[in-house]
Amino acid sequence: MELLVAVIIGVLVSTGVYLCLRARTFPVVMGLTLLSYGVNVFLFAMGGLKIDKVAVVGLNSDPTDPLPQALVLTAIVIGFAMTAFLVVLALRSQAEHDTDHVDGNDSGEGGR
Amino acid sequence: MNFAILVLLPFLGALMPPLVERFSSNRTLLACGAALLPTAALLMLIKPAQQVFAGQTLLSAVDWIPSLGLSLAFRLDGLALLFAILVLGIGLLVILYARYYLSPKEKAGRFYAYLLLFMGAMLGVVTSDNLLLMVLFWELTSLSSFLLIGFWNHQTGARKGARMAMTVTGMGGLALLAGVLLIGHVVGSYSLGQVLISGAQIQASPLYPLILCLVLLGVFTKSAQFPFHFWLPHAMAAPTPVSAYLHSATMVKAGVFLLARLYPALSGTDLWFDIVATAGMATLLWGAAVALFQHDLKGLLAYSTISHLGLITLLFGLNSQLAAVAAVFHIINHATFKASLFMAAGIIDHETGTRDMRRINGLWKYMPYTAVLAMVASAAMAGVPLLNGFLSKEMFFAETLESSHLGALSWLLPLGATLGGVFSVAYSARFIHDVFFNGEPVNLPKYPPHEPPRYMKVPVEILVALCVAVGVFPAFTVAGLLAVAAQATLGGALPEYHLSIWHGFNAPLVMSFVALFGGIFIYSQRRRLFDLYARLPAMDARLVFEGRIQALGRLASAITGRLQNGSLQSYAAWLLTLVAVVLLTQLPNLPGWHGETAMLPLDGVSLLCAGMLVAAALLTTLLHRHRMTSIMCLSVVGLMVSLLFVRFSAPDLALTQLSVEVVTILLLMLAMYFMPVRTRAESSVIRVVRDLLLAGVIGAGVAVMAFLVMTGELSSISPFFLEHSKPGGGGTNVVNVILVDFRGFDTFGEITVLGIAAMGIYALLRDMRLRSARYDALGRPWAKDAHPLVLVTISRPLLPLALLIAVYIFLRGHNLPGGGFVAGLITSVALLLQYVASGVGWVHERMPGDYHPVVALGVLLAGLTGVGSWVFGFPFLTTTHDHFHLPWIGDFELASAMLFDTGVFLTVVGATLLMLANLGKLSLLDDKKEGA
Amino acid sequence: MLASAISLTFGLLTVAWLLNLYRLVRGPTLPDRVLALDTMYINSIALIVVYGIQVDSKLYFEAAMLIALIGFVSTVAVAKYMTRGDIIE
Amino acid sequence: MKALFERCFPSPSLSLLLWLTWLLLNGFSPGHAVLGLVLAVLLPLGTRPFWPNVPGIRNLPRLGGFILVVLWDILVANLSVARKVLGPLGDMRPAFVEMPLSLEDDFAIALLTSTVSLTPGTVSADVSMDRKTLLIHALDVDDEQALIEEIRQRYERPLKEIFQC
Amino acid sequence: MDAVIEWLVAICMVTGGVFALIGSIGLARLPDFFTRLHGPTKATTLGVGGTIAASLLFFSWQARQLQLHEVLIILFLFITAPVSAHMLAKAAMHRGLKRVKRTRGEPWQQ
Amino acid sequence: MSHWIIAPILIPALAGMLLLLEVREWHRLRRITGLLSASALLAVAVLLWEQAADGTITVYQLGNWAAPFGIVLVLDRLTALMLLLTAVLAFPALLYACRGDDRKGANFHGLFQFQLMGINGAFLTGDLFNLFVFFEVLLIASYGLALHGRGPARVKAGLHYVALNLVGSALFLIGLGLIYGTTGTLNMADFAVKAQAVTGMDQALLKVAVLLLWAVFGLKAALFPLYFWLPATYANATAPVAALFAIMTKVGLYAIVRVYALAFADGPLAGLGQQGLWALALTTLALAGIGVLGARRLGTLVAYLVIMSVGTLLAALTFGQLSAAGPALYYLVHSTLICGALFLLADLVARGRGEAGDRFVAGPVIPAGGVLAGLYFMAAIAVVGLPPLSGFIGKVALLKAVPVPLYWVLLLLAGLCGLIGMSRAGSSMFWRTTGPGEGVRPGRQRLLALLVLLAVVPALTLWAEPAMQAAGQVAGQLAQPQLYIQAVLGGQS
Repeated sequence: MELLVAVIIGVLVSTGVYLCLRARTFPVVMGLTLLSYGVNVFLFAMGGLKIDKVAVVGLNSDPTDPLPQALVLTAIVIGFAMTAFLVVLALRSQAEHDTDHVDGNDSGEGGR
Repeated sequence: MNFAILVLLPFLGALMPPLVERFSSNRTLLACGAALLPTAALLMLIKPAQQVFAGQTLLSAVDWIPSLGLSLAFRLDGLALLFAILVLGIGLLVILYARYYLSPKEKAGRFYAYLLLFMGAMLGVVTSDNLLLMVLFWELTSLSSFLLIGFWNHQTGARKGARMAMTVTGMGGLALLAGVLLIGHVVGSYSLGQVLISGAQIQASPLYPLILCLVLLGVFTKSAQFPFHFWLPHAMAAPTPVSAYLHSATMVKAGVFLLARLYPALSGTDLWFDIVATAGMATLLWGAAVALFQHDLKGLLAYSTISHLGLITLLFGLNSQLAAVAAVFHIINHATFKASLFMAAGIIDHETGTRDMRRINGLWKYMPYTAVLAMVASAAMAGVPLLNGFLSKEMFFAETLESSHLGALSWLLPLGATLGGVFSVAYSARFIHDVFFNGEPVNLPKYPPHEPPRYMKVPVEILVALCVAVGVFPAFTVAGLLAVAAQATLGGALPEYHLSIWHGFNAPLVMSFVALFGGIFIYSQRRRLFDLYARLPAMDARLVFEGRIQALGRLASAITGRLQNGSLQSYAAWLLTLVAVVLLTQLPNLPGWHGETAMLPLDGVSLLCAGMLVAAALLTTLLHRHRMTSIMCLSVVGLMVSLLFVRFSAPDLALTQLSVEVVTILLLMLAMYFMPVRTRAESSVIRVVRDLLLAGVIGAGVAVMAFLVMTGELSSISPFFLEHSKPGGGGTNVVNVILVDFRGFDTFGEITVLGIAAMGIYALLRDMRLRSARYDALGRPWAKDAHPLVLVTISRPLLPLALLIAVYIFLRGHNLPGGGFVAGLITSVALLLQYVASGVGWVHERMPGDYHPVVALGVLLAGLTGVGSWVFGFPFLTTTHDHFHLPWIGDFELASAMLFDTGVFLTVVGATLLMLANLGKLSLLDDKKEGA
Repeated sequence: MLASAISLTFGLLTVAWLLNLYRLVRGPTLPDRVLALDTMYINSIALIVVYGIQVDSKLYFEAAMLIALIGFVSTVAVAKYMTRGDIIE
Repeated sequence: MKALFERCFPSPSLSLLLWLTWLLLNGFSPGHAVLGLVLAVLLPLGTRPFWPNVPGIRNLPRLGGFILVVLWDILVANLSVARKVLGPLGDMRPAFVEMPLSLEDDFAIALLTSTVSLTPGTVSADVSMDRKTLLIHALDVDDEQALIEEIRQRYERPLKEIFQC
Repeated sequence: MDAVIEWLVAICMVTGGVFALIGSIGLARLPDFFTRLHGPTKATTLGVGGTIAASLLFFSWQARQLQLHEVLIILFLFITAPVSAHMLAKAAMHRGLKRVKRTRGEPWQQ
Repeated sequence: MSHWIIAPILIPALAGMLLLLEVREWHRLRRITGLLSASALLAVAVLLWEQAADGTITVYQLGNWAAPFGIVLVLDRLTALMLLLTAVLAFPALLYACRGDDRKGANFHGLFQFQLMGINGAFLTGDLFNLFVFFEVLLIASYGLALHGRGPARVKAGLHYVALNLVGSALFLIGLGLIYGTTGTLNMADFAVKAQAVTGMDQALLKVAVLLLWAVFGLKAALFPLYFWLPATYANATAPVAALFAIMTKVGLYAIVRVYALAFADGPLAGLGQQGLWALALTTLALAGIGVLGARRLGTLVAYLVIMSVGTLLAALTFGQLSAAGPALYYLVHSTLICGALFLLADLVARGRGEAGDRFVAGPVIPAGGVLAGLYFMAAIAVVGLPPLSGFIGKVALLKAVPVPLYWVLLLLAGLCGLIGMSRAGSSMFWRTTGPGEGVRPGRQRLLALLVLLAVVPALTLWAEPAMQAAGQVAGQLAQPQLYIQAVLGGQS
């Protein structure tokens, strides 16, 4: 099972990284979303995997590690906020440049 | 009274001219104001001077930054005194001169201020007893000279000259700084007294060559020594008083002053001779030769200055005490005659309107008095007997004859010296003959020229008188000063020397005569030489330098542009490459590929689930150009991740993930309306391969690490949470208790992030205009049914129902999976559904459309809950909880954490709606859309 | 007895899932994909419920309920996007 | 008293639904009964602007009957759909059927479309913008008219009675 | 008694699974979008219904008291599933998706 | 119980929320709120500096949970210094913005306050995950601020900035996860203790984690090869925002220094990643020098100066001895404030030059150009490190503290590049004039803001010794991590 989760994390991170490197805002957004999925699962996995050992007091004698879960929750929320911002920013970029390209294909306005 | 105040006076004096300017526009008054404090300084110098003449070295020190070894330490010995007199004396003359030189419309106040600033800096250099302090003043002279050279900043030449001088001398200054720091490192002190007696220690240090090179770099750039001489002629763009002051008498002398100052510490080695003497000789010859060919009056003087500085440098380089004395002597002499010459040149420029010697001829007729002064000064420059230049030049010739450093090639030195003398006579002759005789003036801008105002000549007269006085009666005039200065330079007993006009008929005298007649001969052949020179490939050092600088700038731009190419991909690739490098270098060192604990058994459903997740992730990637499909696949990934959380005992996460997923899809759909639906492939193969490699390495690395951690043993702080959750936090759902209690501060930050994101998005969306598509992806016009009946009617009763569920999820959160965050998301989804079903207008008729206050209230509530614990004397966010009993209803428990959770709830609702509703409103601004 | 029934149900549901995935990938049109996704969500409800029975825990019920309650919103959003482009107007 | 009741429960059926849901979620206990009641009052009041004119349920027993009928139909018809799905596809006779609506209330129409969709073999594809016609897609139908009649009898009429519209 | 309940639970569950599968088979197998729409909207509802019934029985039996909250899932599903089906049908009609030739009647464009 | 220590987080948070609540169009009230908060922050920062100056380390246990279980805020000298620096920078920046820049877009004041909250939180927190949270707070606020106002260039730069930092955040989480997975703790002090004890596999993984953290902090600090986003972002941001951003790179530096000094100053993992950071810092320094030479706008040039200061500082901090930290901190204060001032100055110049903006081209005469030119001259001297101002002092101190030839060469050459760049900029903007134009005079308030920032230069020059002493004390405390650990964990370890 651990191997399986590791593979999942690997694939999520890989696809996320690959998409982040594409030249338009949309795949970058998708890539970052995938990446954050991968990272969330990674962070979650840091406490070890346990099946049906929900960390509720009194239900299980040997519950799963609750701390990573709390961290992931925070990370999900923050990730959502960030994704939302990026999406709107991508729209703004579309509005200002009339393209969703993020590769440096134009010059002179980069601030140099 | 402390002599160190001397240094302060010019700086204070720099404030005077602007002050005077405020009250009066009288130029004489202004000049007087400028001259006031330097005069005071000069007068104040009398008493310490007597002490110095009596053989004392005056010291004064105030701590400034002891931890750096930088103190405001000053020293007045012979050398410093000599230079102080030069700086102050010539400075005063220059102020007087400038009074008449500057035209009424120029900003004289500013000019004097800069000049006095420079004066102070220069005084600082010569009187510093601390090497760091000296460097400090050293750079200040560069800075103030930048301002002075660039005084006529409307001229391109002035701007460029100023920058060039600043760049070159600044570079030298930095080298000097490094050198001084190294000296300090070797000696253990920056105190000059300490350094001067540690010569042996410095020279024995392995750092000595480096120190020497760095210090000499400073010296050579400042004193315009070959090959750094080129800035000086271009600094002639400065007003002539500046040239007279900085570029003859003082600033360029700072370099040779440093040679003199550090003479005991650094000189005496072969390396010293090799570098200093060679550079000096090269400069002497080059400057002298080129000077002859200048048609610009000031250009000639500039190159002659270079040449004379080379002479002084050469003298110091000879490693002979007598030579050093001669060098000091020549410093004095050069200062007097060259300053007067510059001033004379300035007068000529002033009166004729040009400095071109091809046009200025026969001025003798028009301004004979000035001509006499200039001719005497030129003669001194040429080394004509009975003038001061002759004396030091004789000593110089004698010293070149004495030197035996070059062994069999020792004759080269006197030869070079004589050659330099020859050219020196030649250009002096040109200065005299070409300007004052040689026919009639040609096409002068101001014609006819006449004598300048009376007082403009006074400074020149004084200086020329000094030239003559020293030349005729050296023993009564300069001898005492020279003696103390030389003594201070050498740091010990003086060698035997005689200042007299007549030493008998000896080799130096022969050399002088050779120079004199050779020079006259060469000048007589000038036409041919000018032709020859004109045919030489013109090499303007300024153009070369500027070309270099510009090329450097272009190169820098190119490098910068290549790195900072405006491509997000490439920036991200750099970052990720760094990560990949970290992983590739670190992971192979792992001690194994499996942790200590056994794995959980695999089951089919999980396997399939994982398979679907992987497939969906890959599909998201593969199909990213078909954007909607890609989003669908991403949604599957989200679903599977939620199920994974379910599987591995994290229902809270599953709930959160599921609800976030919905909001994210809504967000993406809103955005897709304005985005292209499909894009073509546009990455090159190489790039794809690179990205695949990066993705593979990072993915694999992260997977391996995850696997190792999961299979490893972990002893963490978590048992504490499990143990204290109920008694300490009052809740059984440990995850939630961590969120609202143990690590409530994280959550506080997290909701703040959400709130800020909403604010930021609102700011971004305001007045954003986007072209929305009028047709769908298939080219059809949009459907007319904006608010489908079924959707509208069903979604409305769903709202209270969803709110009920939200309340349920919220209330149980502390003890069972759920909590404010999920509840908030459910609420927002339910409200968003209303937006989707019935439109913005409809919804905003029924509830306030501004969610800012909701966000604010949410965060505020959470914050105030935290602050509330202060009342009870506990830190921020300390929670409390208690059981309550109500009759009939029964026991229930209230925790202050629930109030905090309410804050979370409100923030989530407010932020999500603020983001999405405003994004949704975007299309309303698009006027092209019909019927909306 | 119950265990094998659970396994059997799991098997049925996962096959169902695979078929959904097939439709999702295959398309051929966007509505097909959305439909497949929607079905996948609904099948997940069943899966979670059965999982709850398997581990004898009611803690996962909310997850299933949440899917039932708000899962359709994304489907609706995509559908609205397809017809109107603008989902909030 | 009645005024108070009406003020507290602008929509008694919704309140009832919420109250029941609350009790379903939490199990019955006096505390939850009270809390549920509070919510059942507060939530409809709070969200009242969001459903301006939902007709009240006038005939509760009829509603119960209607629900049972629907549930039964779902159960039975599912079997037939299953047979059709698994059987040979060539025999299938799908059709778009337009059914004129006699219901006048939006909510009732929505309920009808939902019911049609839930019961196997038919999916309500669209409601005309004038709310007069319902477009139904049927999986396998011989006689459109019979289908329309059946729907009318089984679902539309009861709904009409329940909401009296 | 226990065995009976167990059987009942098992039957409900498997029935649910079967119907869910049938729905998905329909989704995969049926020829055009409109026919596919039928699969998930109802076969799956029954599928979920079956498992929910099993769950109801199981937990009520475990706790020896009626546990009805799972009913809510069905309730919500009944409310929401028709809406999504309806919206998808509208989308499909708007897009003018191909339908099986023998389909009678015309979809709308509005 | 003293709650002052949390005030630097709560004051801006409260102000930010009040600003959200305030009536939209009531600009005056918003300005007053913002300025009040900024001045309160300044006062609190001074207070906290006083508190920390005698060497006490104050620990604030949030939620009354003891470390390492709860989150703690820790106030030591370094933190107090950074808080003070932030407050000193923020007030003039806000003052400047209140002349109209704040009205170029929505929510400026709220975002500004939250930005301060994030920065202060990052400095105060003693918990790694909480550090992440505050990083996100300051980042998301900075995204908003960076995009404040209009213009395609700004949006483009902002997009890069945001996307890169999102990747950075993902890496941060991976690093944090690994740290938790190997040491089982998130508290910095506890981590410092536990990190010494891990062995074998865990140690290897911990190394990766820490290296990832360095990369993430390096991204924030704008280290090669992670700084590329910075010039465009800073140069295109609204001036007061850019000025405030001068502190942002220092947050990354702070994080590196904090974690490094706590856990990797010695022990089995001593010097983890130090070589790499050192090399990257030097490369950054070199490339920043090149960037300064190649810049064609004052804003960009100053942005590169920011990067240059980062390279200078990080090299000094990582060369291997914490003895260099004192001078580095002195330089940090100087460079942060001066770069902030230069951003404001660039804006004033651009306003005065109308169309020509802050590009290095001939432009109209700047109204009241003399004042600006004088200030520019002083600022340039200071930032380039020429005598006699604080830049020179800092540079000398750094050179003395880091006796490495390569560093000397690079630092001096970078100074030369700065000299060339600044003199070119100054001469083309102030001297190469084409005649009168329709530029705007710098208003009194803007000038005041600039002067407040620039006043630090003479102050740091005149009181260089006490400043240097104080910096040395900060560094001294940093070199004794056990004090910090003891204060946080009590007698536990």
